[in-house]
Amino acid sequence: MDLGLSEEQEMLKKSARDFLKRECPKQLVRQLDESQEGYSSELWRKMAELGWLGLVFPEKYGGSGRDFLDLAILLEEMGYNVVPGPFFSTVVLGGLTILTAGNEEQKMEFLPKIARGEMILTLALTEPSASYDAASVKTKAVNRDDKYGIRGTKLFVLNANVADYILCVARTKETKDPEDGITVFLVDARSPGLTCTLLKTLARDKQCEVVLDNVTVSERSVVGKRDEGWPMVKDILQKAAVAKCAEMVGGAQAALDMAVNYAKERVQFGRPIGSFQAIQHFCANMAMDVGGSRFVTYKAAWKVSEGLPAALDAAIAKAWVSEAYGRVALSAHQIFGAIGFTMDHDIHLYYRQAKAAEIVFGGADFHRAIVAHELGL
Amino acid sequence: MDLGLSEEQEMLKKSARDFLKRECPKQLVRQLDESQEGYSSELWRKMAELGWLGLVFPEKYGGSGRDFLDLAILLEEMGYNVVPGPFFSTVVLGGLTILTAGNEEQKMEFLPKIARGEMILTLALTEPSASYDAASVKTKAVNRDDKYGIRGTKLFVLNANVADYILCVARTKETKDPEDGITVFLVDARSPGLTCTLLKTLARDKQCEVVLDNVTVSERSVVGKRDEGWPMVKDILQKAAVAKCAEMVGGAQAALDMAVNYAKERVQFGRPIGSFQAIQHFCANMAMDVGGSRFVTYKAAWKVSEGLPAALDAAIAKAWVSEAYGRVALSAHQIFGAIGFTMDHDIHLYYRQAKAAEIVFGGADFHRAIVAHELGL
Amino acid sequence: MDFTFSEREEAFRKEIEDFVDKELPADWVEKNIYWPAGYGTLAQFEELSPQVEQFTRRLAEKGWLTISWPKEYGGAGLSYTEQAIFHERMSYYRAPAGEIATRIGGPTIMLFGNEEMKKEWLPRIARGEVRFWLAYSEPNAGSDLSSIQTRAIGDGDDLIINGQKIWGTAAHVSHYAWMAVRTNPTAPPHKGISLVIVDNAAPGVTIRPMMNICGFYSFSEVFFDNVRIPKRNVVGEMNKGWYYLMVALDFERLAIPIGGFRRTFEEIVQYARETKHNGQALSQEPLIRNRLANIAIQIEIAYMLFWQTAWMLDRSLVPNIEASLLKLFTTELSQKLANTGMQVMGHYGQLEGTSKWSSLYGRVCLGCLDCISALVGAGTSEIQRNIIAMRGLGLPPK
Amino acid sequence: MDFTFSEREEAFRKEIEDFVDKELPADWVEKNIYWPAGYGTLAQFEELSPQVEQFTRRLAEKGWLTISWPKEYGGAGLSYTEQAIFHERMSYYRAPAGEIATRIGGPTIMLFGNEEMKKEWLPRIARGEVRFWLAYSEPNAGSDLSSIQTRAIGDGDDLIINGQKIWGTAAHVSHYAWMAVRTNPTAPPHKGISLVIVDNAAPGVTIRPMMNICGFYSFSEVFFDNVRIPKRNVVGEMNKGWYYLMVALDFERLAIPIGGFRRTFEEIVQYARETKHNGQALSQEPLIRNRLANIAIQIEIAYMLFWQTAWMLDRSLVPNIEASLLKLFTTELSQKLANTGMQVMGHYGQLEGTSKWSSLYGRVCLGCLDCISALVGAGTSEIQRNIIAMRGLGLPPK
Repeated sequence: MDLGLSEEQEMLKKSARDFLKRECPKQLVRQLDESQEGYSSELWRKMAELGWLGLVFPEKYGGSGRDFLDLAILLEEMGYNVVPGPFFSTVVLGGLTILTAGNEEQKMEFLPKIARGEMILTLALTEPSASYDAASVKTKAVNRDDKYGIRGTKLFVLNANVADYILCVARTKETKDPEDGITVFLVDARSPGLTCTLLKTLARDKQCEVVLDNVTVSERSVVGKRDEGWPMVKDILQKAAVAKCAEMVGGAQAALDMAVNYAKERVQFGRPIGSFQAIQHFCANMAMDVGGSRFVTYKAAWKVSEGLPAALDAAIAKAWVSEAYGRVALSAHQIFGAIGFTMDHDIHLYYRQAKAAEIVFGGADFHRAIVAHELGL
Repeated sequence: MDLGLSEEQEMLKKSARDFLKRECPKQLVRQLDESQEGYSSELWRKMAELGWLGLVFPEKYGGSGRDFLDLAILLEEMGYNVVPGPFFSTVVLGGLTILTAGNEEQKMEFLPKIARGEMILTLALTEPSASYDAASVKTKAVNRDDKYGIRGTKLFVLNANVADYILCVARTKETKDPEDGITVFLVDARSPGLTCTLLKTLARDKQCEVVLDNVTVSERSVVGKRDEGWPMVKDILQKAAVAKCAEMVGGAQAALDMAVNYAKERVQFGRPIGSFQAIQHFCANMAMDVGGSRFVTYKAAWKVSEGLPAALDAAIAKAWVSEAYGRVALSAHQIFGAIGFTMDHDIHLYYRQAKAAEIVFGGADFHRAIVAHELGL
Repeated sequence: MDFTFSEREEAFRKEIEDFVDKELPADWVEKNIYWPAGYGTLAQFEELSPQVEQFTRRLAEKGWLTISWPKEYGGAGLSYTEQAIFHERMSYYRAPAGEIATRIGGPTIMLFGNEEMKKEWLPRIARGEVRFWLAYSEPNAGSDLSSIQTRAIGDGDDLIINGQKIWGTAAHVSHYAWMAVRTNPTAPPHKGISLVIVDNAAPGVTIRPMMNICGFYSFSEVFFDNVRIPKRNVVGEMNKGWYYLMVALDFERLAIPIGGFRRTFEEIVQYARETKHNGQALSQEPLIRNRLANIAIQIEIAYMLFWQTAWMLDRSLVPNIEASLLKLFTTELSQKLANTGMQVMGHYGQLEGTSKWSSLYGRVCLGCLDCISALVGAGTSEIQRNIIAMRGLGLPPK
Repeated sequence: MDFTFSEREEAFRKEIEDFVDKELPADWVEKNIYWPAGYGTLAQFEELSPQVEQFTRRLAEKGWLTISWPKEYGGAGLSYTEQAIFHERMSYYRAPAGEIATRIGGPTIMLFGNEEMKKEWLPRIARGEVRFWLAYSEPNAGSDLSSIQTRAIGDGDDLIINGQKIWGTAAHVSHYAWMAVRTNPTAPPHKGISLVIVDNAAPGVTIRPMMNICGFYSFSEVFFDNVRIPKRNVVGEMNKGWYYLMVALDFERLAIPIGGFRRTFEEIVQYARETKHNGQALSQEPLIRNRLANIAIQIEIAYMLFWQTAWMLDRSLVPNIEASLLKLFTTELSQKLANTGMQVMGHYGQLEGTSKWSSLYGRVCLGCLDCISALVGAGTSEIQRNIIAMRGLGLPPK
């Protein structure tokens, strides 16, 4: 067993923390959160220069050939700094999918551009049912000649407002088994018939409604095998859940650090509030939640990295961390009191992220059901 | 609205607390818990003399004509003192059922004897499925001439080991609707074919296995209408759940009182442990649980008393109080520390009762399901 | 015992409902996004002002704006149970029903103010013409109020005030500060505090509204720079402010938005009933049923504590522990309700009310934020637990 | 990172399993009713003594009784990860695997004892010939150990001890007290304490076993009335006992019955799978699935904290916060596991093991009681939280 970070990972972690602290101050976070686009093209360019956008792509696609665990460590730091932007949707939802399931041509076309910061991607999976099961995919792609016409409404699509391409999950065949007949398409976001509307959300995280009104795509845009896309979607979802956990662990750690520092400094009744047992126990419970979350996340990330079956570990991590981050962020709010309730304070940025992260890619109950299933219950 | 006890109720409450403190010291509780019979015939006789056993029976049946709410107040005090014995099974499960659903002859035969302390009753409902739904009643009563032969196994029957008569819920007809075809019989506990075996339980509360091997009873022993017994059983269960809540509220209050007193006296680190914020917050949460439990219980008891539909209120009370009492008893244990873990200490008597009470007549999830149903979900 | 209301009480409830039905704007349910027990969206009552103004005037005409006041001062002279019925109904409809002046200022003046002060203030408050904001907290005096530093120094017939207040809800849309100041710096912290009324428009008062995380300007930083007020604006006796402040805590006992919990819960239940997933309503899912039932039960418990508090007050009993339990319980319930709402609504729970896809006017999204203010405002839950332990259960402070 | 075990570690695990398979009595699973993290049924290891004696002898022969000791003292000289593997497996099978002498006494003597003491005690402990009980707590010194009052006064080559100890697990079936006594009553509380070894059979020692709520004699009141011990029984230096005691806390870091959680959980899952209600297995009910999954997740988290602690120790890192979190987490998990077991089993969960109707040998019934001891024994959860907050997070004590 080796539960430590490698030297390279430590370096990545440290440089990410330093870079983000410097280049993505909370002032910028706040500004981006309130903007329409939700990201800074300058920061995006710098992230590309640091090799973050192509971190997990092999060198021949312009990447650095690092693994998923490295990506998780980077995401942890991004969560620590609540970095806004389409990194997650581009690299995790888009890039990893193409890398895993795309053909050589698609990889050559998309991955280098992603790595260079020239292309933003996202995944359009959920629809008005807001669920993550195959039966909920109602968007239809109808085959005509060597083209497809896609029709349907995708909802809660992350960063679609700035995406160049959207991986769109659609139904290409109706059978009894809802998992059969699903195909994933790479859709140009500027295609005629595609309209994208920004939704205003709790986390201000640029989720969109994407309406596809007979959007035409070619056969070449199919990622993976036609009609057999569901296992691929499940794989994306699993990776996304684990990646999201890494982000959450970082956010929870930050919320804990902020609260502990405040508790040491803030004086009431003539002593630091951190000397009151109630606050101490709050902090201890927060530490418990952070400490408990980190290694189940790493284990799941490691399994994904190693290509081992990770269904159980991913579900364990997402089920637990979803709720743990929320508890930590809320406790932090309670420690900060009224000052934390102001828009100018930073802690609500974490609370909002915690709430959004709790739901996306399936909430705690959803993942507990997977855990039960995986345990053979 | 009137949320206070009447003068008579205050008197009942106070005299019950004084009497039980005097006549049922914890030494006796412990002794009875460890005994086979689980009750003291002397205490039983005194309770009869005080009119407790016939409290809710009309005067013509030898009772005092008080109502169910009065009974709840008495049960609260019995719970406060964790009084062992067949009071609950005799008065609530047996007496109230005969009073509500029995014919005049049965009332005249049984109720005065109960009131005089000459007869112990119980209800045999649950079977090895340990559930409270009609489908779980598999015990069969087969009609031959004007007699019935009952065959089946009843489990978790309270105080059957000392009961004179057992109200036995049996199936007399097989139809599609499991609630149709259920009949309740008054079975002499000394009937040939009936064997009773004491089960050793957490609460040491004398639950029994009752095996009926073709036990013969006459038509006269039917309580209520043949085949139409289920609504009656549901009614008993509802009353029993509310009565049990009253007992639990008393127990929780006692556990709180004991813990608070100890926290005021026990000194560690040079100060009473009750001055530590962690202990204070423990106690505040306990007070919350006790305070929250009492009036939902009273409301349900009042509805039963008034003959109003009480399904929702009974389920609310049982769902909440079941868990609240357990939390209170466990917190009390944490405050007492090691001393509370000794058999000689009193607090475990409450914890055991809390655990048993949580389950009997349906646990919290069972009753939350009823609440959901009653809310039209 | 009797858990029913008297005929008179039932009639009163009906009267309130008729009133609300007639006077509350039809689009109120859409426009008002108040979350039970939250403070973050309260200022909205003021921002929707023409509507609120009119409704408030009508309330004042009924004497309901000052429902807890005796008749001689322009109140309704009702029992506590009737007041509770009023608060329950008004909060159910999320209707404005008074603020600091009517709930705290007026009653305190009635108890401790001299005749002059009563004459000057009570009628205006009762008519809904003046609004107070609560100027207690300071940057370094939050939970520990006794350590306030804002000074008031006598100068002839006046007092001159210097210092800073913070967190007073709706200061920027009120007329006067109901304010605690230090008037004797050498006395023990509790014995040198006075209560004063300060005009927001007085020279030297600078109000800087702060945006809260719900996006509203609910509270402000307020600076007092040599602000001069007449000594007749001192409430009661000098240096007795701490005592008045403690007494005033009791006036808030029934000002719990109990009906808001029921209303919001009903809306979430309705959502669960109407939202189908793969042909099955959400309300049929066992986990959701279990969680909704759990909330329903806790709302019922809160109601019981609420009626019990009113009933005790009507009998001149002191509901010390009951009122604290009620406060603590509803505070935490506010957060549980938001959480459960989010579990039921999932992705939809995150949408703000402006979105075409949002349900329940985005209440749950905002509620998720606003419930935080319930946990930290008006005495944190931690402070409530301290109170219950020490005042209610008699545990030692040291 | 790598979450797999090395070949050597895997082989070691296999060796342990083979050993347990061969040496542990076949009826052990029925007879042993140990609940993970509980203290109340520990004494059962001693009461089943012929079997335990033999198993312990075999453990000693393997060097596994003192698995954490270096080889020179008769230990196995294994890595912390290997020790962790050993503890995990042994606790999974609920097998006896050492006690105070092997876990605390021996390692402390190794670190701080003089050569004479090492020679006298270490070989006997390693062979499993002597058993210690922990004589720290006193009636008025529970959480606050530094306030112990039991006195030891020098008398020539001896010390004379007077006082009372309490809560030492299995005192009545052990040979020696591993004991904290006050040797300098005028020094500050922490600086006047010494560690000594006292023979249970010494004149003046009276052991009065107390029955715990699980029905076992797990702990005792022990009275010391002019008990004379040789000064060579003082461990290390006089008056440094408090320091030794603090250091010894670290020896317990991996002594967490982590495998017991998994085992008991597996048994409950098995029960849920096999128990049908109206034709449907309990394990199909959504609420039960949700709760069992929740426990499974928490067991996994505990495992992660466990391996992480071992891994840090192997790298000479100090797992201060991790070890405290592990302790706190497993302590509370013990109670959650019992609760969930009860929810799954309902009425059957209440049955003691002797009943013909009982399942899982009545484990859940007893576990419901024994898990209380986890919450209050060996530093309450409150104390653990204090430690995490102050040592781990650096929050100020005052």
